Amino acid sequence: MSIVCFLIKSTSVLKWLSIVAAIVQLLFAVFIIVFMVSQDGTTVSYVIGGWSAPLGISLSLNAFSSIMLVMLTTVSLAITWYSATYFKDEKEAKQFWPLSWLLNTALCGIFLSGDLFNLYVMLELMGLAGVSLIAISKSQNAIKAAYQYLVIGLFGSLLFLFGVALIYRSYGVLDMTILTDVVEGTLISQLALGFITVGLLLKTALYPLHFWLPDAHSSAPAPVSALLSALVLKGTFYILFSLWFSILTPATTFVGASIIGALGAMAIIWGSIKAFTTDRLKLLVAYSTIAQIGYLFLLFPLMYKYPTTTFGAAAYFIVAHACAKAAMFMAAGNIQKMSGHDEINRMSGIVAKLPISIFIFAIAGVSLMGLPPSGGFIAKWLIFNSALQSNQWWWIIFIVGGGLLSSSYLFRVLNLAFTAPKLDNETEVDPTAATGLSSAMILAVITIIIGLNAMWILNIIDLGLASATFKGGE
Amino acid sequence: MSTELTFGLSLIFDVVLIICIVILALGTLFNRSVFTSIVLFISLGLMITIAWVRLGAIDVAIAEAAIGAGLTGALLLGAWKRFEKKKSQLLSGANDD
Amino acid sequence: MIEPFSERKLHPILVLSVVAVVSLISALLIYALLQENVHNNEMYNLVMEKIHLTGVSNPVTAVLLSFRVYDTLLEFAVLFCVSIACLPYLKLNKINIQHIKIAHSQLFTLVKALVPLVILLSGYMLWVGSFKPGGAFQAGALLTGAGLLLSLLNIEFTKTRSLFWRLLFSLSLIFFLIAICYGYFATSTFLLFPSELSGGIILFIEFAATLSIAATLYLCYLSVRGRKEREVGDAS
Amino acid sequence: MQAELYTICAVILFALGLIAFLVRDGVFHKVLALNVMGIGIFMLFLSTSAFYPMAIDSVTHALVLTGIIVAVAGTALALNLAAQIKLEPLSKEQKSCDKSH
Repeated sequence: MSIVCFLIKSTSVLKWLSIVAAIVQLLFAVFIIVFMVSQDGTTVSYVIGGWSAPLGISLSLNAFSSIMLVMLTTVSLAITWYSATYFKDEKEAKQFWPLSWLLNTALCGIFLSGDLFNLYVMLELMGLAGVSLIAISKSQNAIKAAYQYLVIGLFGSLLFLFGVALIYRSYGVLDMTILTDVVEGTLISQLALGFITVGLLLKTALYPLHFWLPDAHSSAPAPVSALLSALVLKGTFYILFSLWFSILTPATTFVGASIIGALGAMAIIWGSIKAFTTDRLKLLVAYSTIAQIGYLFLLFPLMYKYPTTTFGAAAYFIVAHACAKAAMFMAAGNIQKMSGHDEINRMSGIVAKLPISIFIFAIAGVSLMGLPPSGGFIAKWLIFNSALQSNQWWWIIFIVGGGLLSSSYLFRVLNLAFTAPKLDNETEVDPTAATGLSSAMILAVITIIIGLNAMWILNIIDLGLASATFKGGE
Repeated sequence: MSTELTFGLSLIFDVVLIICIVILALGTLFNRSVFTSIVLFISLGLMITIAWVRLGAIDVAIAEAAIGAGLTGALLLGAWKRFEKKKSQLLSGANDD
Repeated sequence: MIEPFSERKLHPILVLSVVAVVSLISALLIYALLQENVHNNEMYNLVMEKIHLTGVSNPVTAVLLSFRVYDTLLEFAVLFCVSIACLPYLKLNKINIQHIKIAHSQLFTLVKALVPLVILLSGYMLWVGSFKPGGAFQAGALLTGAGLLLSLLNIEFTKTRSLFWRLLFSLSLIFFLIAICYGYFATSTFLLFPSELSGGIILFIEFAATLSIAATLYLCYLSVRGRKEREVGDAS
Repeated sequence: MQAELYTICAVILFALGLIAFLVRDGVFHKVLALNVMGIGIFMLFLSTSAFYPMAIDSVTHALVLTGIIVAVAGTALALNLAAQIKLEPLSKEQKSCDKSH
């Protein structure tokens, strides 16, 4: 289905072609989700090339992945629209379009894939495309960050592949649907899961393994940072999440899940503090990504004990964060382009000059903090709920504390932006460098809309839950 | 008798091969000189090719000989040469990159 | 931050603990691996059962280009991605061939004899891939080897930025798409080729793949190595 | 017996690559460590299929071939990026230190 659509675009170069293609892709994804609802959320698989599962590769689609696909296509359409105006340099643009489509292909493939080795190839494709995207500006900082990201990414995917090799050795299959039935909680499966988990945590930048993220995300051009932060991390998280809770479930342990949850909690605190002390806007947004990723991993122990609510919370949080973070990076990119810098201390009074950017930044910030009318609020509320229901109240401290911390660092920026500028460090704004923010605006509005219409996503998730049985829990 | 002998001989061959591979890997990875490491890596690639043949994977062996040992080695050597040139330029104070 | 060109001074205790942890894990792994049973090789029977449908008799080629063709397609996407990433770093130098011939006459004769041989061999590899060990990857790598031999002599293909080269990098994907479209119309299944023609189609894709792989890897080599010295004496 | 031997070798190679990746820092050693890890993984795949010498599973061979190409692509990109990084004159002493070894 959608594969045919996203394959063709990998060689397309012109931006208008890309925008049209992105719209087509979005329509495809909407079609998929409608199809999903009509199927009552059961897992659908599509056999590629007519060679059925253990021999060939099959695609599989469930409620979770269809939501991810819609999120991916929406956000990438917005980013496509934005980057059409962002890249002024001919050479950069020439490189950007094919690479971003390759990245898009890889992400679609990850959400659809039903085969472990295929996931590895997708991961590599995603990693290499991401690396090349970071490096397109060719500044020394960008190249260094890209090099570091590449080495870490290769290492992470090799660990993943090692886990896959161990699994193949024991069970002789790579197809995930078949694997679900045959996998057992043996030592080998546990070790394999351990390798896979460490590899993917490295790529998703959970707390002690996050060190590469700030450099990579802040030195890339804004649309690329938005892509990486909003979508790429979600791709690896999606793999990890579905491996833990629907495929290799017999090999998981509560202790392991709790360790990951604890690391997530540390990530919230550490990322927020770092975001508060940094003096660059894009770095701030990157550190806030680390903190937000922490929330997602906080869900692991909750998911283990109480999957029903937590599952919805995870999907909801991913969507809300993706929209908010993409909008935020676009706004930050606009501020950087127009004022020529992104130092927070020199931003006082910038609201008079760039009202729209700051407005978008504020709305996205509201969602990240988890204030009421936004999607972030619902997501945090759901996490809160499942923490209560699974009797693990101690995680609530981190949820609330993290919300407070994130509001403190976001208000720091907004506060400065709204205060009157001092004369000596007033920022010059270059109106010719303006970039199309309409799409960022739309994303910001979406974060509010999904806050007001939460039932829509939750219904699809419930459909998925009704048909899927989770093996985790007691 | 003779099958046992060939079995024993092939086992000895495998053991020797594996020891060679491990020693070469050690030499490649824990060596101060970059050039020595690269050369050792290329010879490691050739040993690995033999191992693939022993494991019955002829296709992989051909690819490994051509890509793993040959191309990766050429890439590494090319990059190393460039790096050395840059370094010597830096040391002599020339700055024309 | 990982510094690419300097070694950190790590504390010996840290190094020792890394070594200890890794060897502990690997000891556990070896123990677990030796204790546990290996899967029951069902895949082999499946491959052997279905192989006559693919039009090739080399099982590896059958798996690569028929059963798991989706992986292969994505792999070409990976190569394509690398070629896009490497293109802008390319700096080429124009060398006078006549001049080299005089300076390195022995090397020149050697290369002159070897290059056609290697190209011939890679063609053979490509063709033989459908029933014996061999195939597009090996052929592509050999072809790159021919390119490397030439670059030893400073004979390099210039104008790498031109459309022709771009086309070459994406050739495998383009041919793949043509084959997919054809296969879709013929069998109405995504990535399935009609079985009587599939041997031919696989060869068709492999041919394009060989050229793309060779072009991409050659480009990688050139851009990694960078510009050579002007003096011919430096060439060896 | 043969398959078990190669399995052990595979784990050893992977472990060596892992240690080297964590301990060593230069571009070349990082890339070499990644490659050795890759070889370990491929050996694990191939030794798996060598458990049945009469009926060798060719799926693993295809997987390894794909893996080799992807590994080369990664190596090439890593070296390419590293080659673009300018050396900093500040680290001159370090460089001369390296050279004397």
